[in-house]
Amino acid sequence: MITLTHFLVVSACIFCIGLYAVLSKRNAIMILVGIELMINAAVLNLVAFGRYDKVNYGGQVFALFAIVLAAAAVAVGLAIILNVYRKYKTINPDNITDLRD
Amino acid sequence: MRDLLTISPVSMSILVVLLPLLAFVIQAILGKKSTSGMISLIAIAASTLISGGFVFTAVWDNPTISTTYNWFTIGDKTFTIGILLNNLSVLMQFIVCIIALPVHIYSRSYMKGDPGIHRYWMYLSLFCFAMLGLTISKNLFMMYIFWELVGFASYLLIGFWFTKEAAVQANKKAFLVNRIGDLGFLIGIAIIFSTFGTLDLVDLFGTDGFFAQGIDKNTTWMTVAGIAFFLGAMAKSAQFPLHVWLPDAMEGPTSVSSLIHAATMVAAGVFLLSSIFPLFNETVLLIIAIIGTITALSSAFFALGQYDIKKILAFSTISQLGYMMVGVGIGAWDAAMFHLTTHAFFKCLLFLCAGAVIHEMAHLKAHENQEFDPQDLRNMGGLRRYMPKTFTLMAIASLALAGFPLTSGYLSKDAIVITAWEWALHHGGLYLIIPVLLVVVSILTAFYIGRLIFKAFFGEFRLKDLNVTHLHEAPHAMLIPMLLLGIGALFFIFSWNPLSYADAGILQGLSVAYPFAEIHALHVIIPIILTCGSLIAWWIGWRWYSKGSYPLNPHSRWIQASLNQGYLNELYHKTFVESTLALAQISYWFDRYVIDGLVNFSATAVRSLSTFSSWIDRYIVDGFVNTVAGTTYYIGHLLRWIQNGRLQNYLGFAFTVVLIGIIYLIIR
Amino acid sequence: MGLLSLLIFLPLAATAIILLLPTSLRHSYKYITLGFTVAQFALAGFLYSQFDAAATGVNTADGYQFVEHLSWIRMDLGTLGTLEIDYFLGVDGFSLPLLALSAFVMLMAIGASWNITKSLKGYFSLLMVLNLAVMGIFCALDFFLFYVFYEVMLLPLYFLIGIWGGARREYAAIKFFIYTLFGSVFMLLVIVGLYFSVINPDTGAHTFNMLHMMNPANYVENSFFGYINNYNEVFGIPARMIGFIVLFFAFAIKVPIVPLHTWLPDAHVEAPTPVSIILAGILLKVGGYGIIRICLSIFPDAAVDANWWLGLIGIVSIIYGALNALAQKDLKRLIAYSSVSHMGFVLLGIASLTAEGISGAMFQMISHGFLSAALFFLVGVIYDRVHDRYIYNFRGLASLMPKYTGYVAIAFFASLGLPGFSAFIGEAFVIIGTFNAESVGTGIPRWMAIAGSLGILLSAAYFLWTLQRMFFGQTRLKGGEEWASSLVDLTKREQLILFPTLALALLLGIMPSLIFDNLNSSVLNLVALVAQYI
Amino acid sequence: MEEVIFYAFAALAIGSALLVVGLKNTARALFLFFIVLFAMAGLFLFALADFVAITQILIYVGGVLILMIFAFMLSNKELLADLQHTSARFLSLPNAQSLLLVLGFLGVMLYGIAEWQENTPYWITENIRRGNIIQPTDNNINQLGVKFMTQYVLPFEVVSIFLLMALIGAAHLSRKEEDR
Repeated sequence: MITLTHFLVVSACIFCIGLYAVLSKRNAIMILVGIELMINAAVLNLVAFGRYDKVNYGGQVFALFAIVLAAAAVAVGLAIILNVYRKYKTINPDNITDLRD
Repeated sequence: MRDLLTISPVSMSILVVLLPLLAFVIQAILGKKSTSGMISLIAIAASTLISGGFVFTAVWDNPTISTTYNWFTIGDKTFTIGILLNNLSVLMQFIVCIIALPVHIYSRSYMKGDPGIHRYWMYLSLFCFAMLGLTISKNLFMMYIFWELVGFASYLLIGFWFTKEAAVQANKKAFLVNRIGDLGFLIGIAIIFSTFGTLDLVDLFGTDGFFAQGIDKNTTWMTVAGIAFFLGAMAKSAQFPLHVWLPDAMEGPTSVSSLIHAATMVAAGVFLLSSIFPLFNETVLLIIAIIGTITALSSAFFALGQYDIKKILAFSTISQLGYMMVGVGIGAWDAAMFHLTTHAFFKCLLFLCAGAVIHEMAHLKAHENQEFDPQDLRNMGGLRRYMPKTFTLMAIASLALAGFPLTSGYLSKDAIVITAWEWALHHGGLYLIIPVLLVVVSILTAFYIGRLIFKAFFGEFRLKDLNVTHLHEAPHAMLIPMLLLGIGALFFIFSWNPLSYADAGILQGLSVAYPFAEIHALHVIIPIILTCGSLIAWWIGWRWYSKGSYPLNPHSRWIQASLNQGYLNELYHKTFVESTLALAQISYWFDRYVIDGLVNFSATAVRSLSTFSSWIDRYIVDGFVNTVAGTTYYIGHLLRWIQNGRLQNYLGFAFTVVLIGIIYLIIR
Repeated sequence: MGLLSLLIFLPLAATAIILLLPTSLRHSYKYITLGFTVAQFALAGFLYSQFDAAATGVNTADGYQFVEHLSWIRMDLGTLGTLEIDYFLGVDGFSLPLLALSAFVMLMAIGASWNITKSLKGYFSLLMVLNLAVMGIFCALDFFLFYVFYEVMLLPLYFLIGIWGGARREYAAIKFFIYTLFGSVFMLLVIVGLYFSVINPDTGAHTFNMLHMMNPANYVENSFFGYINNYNEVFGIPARMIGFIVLFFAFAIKVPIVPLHTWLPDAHVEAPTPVSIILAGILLKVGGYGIIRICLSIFPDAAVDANWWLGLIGIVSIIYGALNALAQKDLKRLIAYSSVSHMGFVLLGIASLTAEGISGAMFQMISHGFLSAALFFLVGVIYDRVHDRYIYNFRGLASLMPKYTGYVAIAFFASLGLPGFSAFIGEAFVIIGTFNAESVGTGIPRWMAIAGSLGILLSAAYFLWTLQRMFFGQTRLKGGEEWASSLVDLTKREQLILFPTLALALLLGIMPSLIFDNLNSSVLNLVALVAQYI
Repeated sequence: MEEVIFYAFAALAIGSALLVVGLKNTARALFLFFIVLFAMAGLFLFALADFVAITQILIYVGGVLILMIFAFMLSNKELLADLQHTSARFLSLPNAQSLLLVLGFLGVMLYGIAEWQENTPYWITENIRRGNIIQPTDNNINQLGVKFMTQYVLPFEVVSIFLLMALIGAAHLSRKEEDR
């Protein structure tokens, strides 16, 4: 019997791996990948919980919303990355420190 | 004649003193222009005339005359200056004049051509002023002033040839030794002043020279005062052990030696003691007698071995001064003054004769261009053939010195020796040593003066390779004053009776009542002993020095000790001079390194303290402020590092905070 | 404006003129200062001749002459009463001779300044300010006014030594300044203490008036320095004694006494000749004057108790100074140490508390003023010529510079106490007074007099030795021919300065009554004041 | 049997995800990301969300991932170097700080899950008790369609517009700006 806990644990692992990617990767695309991993972990949670709500179907509905919005975000993010690359000739976020000072 | 004198002897005596001062001032103003010495000569001649004609004759054997002038007032005590004319002071003044006059005449010839002659006359006049002033001072304070001035003039005259190293050493020594005595004098004055409240001799002793106030003079302080005054006299009269300056003082011109260091200045000590004689108690008098005896004996001994003709005479002077001191010490200060008088004549004559000899020897030296000491006896001999008149005069003076009958010395010396015997017999016991020694000294005196005469005037001239034809008699300008003094060395000036001193005018004039009985037998025995002793001494001397059969080893310890003056100079130099200088060095070291070191150390300490406090200020007080600021800065820096513009870091921090928050919530 | 004010503030006019004149006229400065100083000297001489010898001085206003008494500061301090500071001037037998001496020494110093070339404007104006301060000190009868003048005196001296001095001038100047300041700061404490202890009987307010301080009746009961029932103690020493000690040390530094003397050789050696003259001629006298005028008069009870120590310090200074002088190889330093020795006599004389001793001390101060000034001037002469004063570098100067040698010999003999010169009278009466002290019962034993006389012997030793080493013998100089040609004999100007000085020393030695006549009644009054407590 | 498959999928997803973040080579990582997404889709099936799983594969694998690789190729000038970058180390060194943070989060989450397990929310137990839970037999797609068009029509429209905006924005951003 696969319980809710199984999903939650897997989801937590994936989320953490995504978070790690976001924090440590030196490549904007890989950061985006990390974000996607985290969104996926969230989606996994949504569907796992959604299973216990047959009346509203909220879990699956919002999983779909999330997937779609993630896709849109990826599109915009990639566009930004391309622009950044054009300007800075790099996509390493460390080198883009305009926020400082 | 006395009735004819309407002029006051006091003002005349002042004139006597002031004339040489006037001469001094005139010559000081004229400077190098006055070389003849006529001014000084006229001044002293006038002084002599006035002193002899108006003062001495007017006062001698007459009641004491004194005048007092207020000098200045300190608080409520008035200090006076005054003139005291009694037998003693007019006698002394007259002696000084009558000795100074021939010396002045003699000097005109003797010092001719010296480049510093103008100073010579100046100094000589200054000396005469001081010495004459000393004689008639009524006040001890005033006397002290002249006393020191005499020393000062002596300083100048000894160092007259100031380019000569020995001369300037000698005058320094003379002044310093005299200074010791002066201090004694000053302390004596201080004691007298604080005891009696006055320094006036008349107030102290009354016009008759007696102790008017009847104050107990056997107190400790009176003894100290007596010793202090005697210390002054010791230095001035060259008494053992302060006599060392006098032989050295012979570096001055011989004419100066004859006046100052034979007849007048050195006699001032005896004069002082005579003036204040009533002040001395038994203890002091005994000390004076003992010191006088030691001086007479030691100097006679030192005189035996000297080769320098002037040094022999110098020691002879010291020895004779010792006699005088004994005279004072035994209470016979009249005899001492008598001996002072006769001694002044014959000793001055001896010096002048020696000066003539030296003069000729120096001429010979200059003529022959040879290097030898013109004062050394070993270079002389047989001079009587070349300088017969000088020889004759010198022989007379020598006889007087030895106390040969018919001379003045015979009278005065017998007076002292016989009185000493009487005194000693009166006291008995160990006191007898003193007259015995005096007799011995008298025989020694005859011997050493005989040695001088024999070595210088008898035998052959010792510097054989020199042309002796240049030796000749001294010029008349020198011989005449010598002749005058030579007359003074004979008995008839002082007493018509050549054999008994009792008839001497001076003794009668001063008339001291002795506390002991006169013993008539002594008046016969002592002169015979002395005369015979002298004759034997001369015979030995003649054998040894004239005949050349000298039996003694010249390197024997006694002779060496005599030649080197008992090594006293070396002893003093080692002990007093060097230790004082060492003390000076030590105290300067102390000053520089201890006292000043302490000052500098405290300065350094304050500086390092301030350095320390500035360190505290910078690092602790300010450090605290800086730490606060630094911490803030550091924290800011830290936060700035966080705010590094890296998105991932921002995110990381955000998550960290979230994590911490969650953990906080969990733990809570 | 009274005569004393005129005397004090004449130099200020000179300073003003000098400061106003453009630098292009700098060669006229010395003539201006000389003119003013001559005028001042004439005025001082006039005062001296007009002085009434019967004036008793010391502790009553009636005893003073040429008195000027004006209110200066009246400030209401609320509960503390009114601050009463007066402009109070007057002279008595103690201050008048010193006033005349100062005017004379100033004249000498101006004469010695003739060859100064470095920043004349500053030099002469500072000299005149110094002149003002010195005159003020000797006239002031208000303690506050006295203190003001006392401090004003320091400043020009500091600059005069520090700027116009020799190689180590900064060191010497600072040493001098700090030494003196050290003393005077504590003096200020005592002044304030006295202020609160004394009231003016006329107004009832506290006062700085010295004369009121000398009267026991004016002391507030139970005040710090009060006379009666005063059990105040500091470190176990009675309050009045500590006041005396502090004031004594403040002035003793100036005198100077051993062991507070070490500023003196340095300051003298480094100072330019005129300043040395002023230092030796006037400054040291301020110390002696202060002890007589203030320590002895305001604290006679303490002085009676302490005089044994004063005498001892005097003796130590005399002998120690003389020994040090004997060890010197630098002529100027030798004379500086001889000053220590000679000023020791002043202290000894004061300590004797006898009329003879105090008169002798005063006379010694006057005499030392002339003679040390002359000695320093003489050293300056040789230093001007060859810029060397090391004793062993000279020999046989007598043949080269006979006049100079004559003056040196006279000055030396005068200093070593040859009768006929002033120093003799001073020293002799100090000794006599000290000897007398035992019979008066002031507690100075006689051996002190004897020990003091040793100083006379030692002074003869070092002066004669110097004379022998430098001036007699065959001429031999370190600088050879070059020196021989530059060592010319005294010029007219130098003789013009030296002759009157030594002549005055001689005159005073022959006629000491010139000083004593004006001094006696004051001395007697002081002795009587002190004698109450013996 | 069912559990074994679940664990296999979970392991695949987690392992691949670890590799994605661990690999140095970006290109390889991107390709491994496929595996992760597929595995995730498989896990969705176990949660009885078949439509979501399909959507996941369609949108992610078909759209997002292709876009990423495309962007990667466009942007990375070091692409070639990166592709050829067969360096000594296959994996990149872990970033210590990030790792620490991540592990912290993991721990917190696992702790939360453990806590949560003991008191299951009320609505879940209530739904289980009423049998109001999705069954494998349910027609999910139908249900979703009805829900989208009825209950969730407003969010649906909003998301649609948002998608439009995102597309336009992306296009605008990525176009060449020649008038700079």
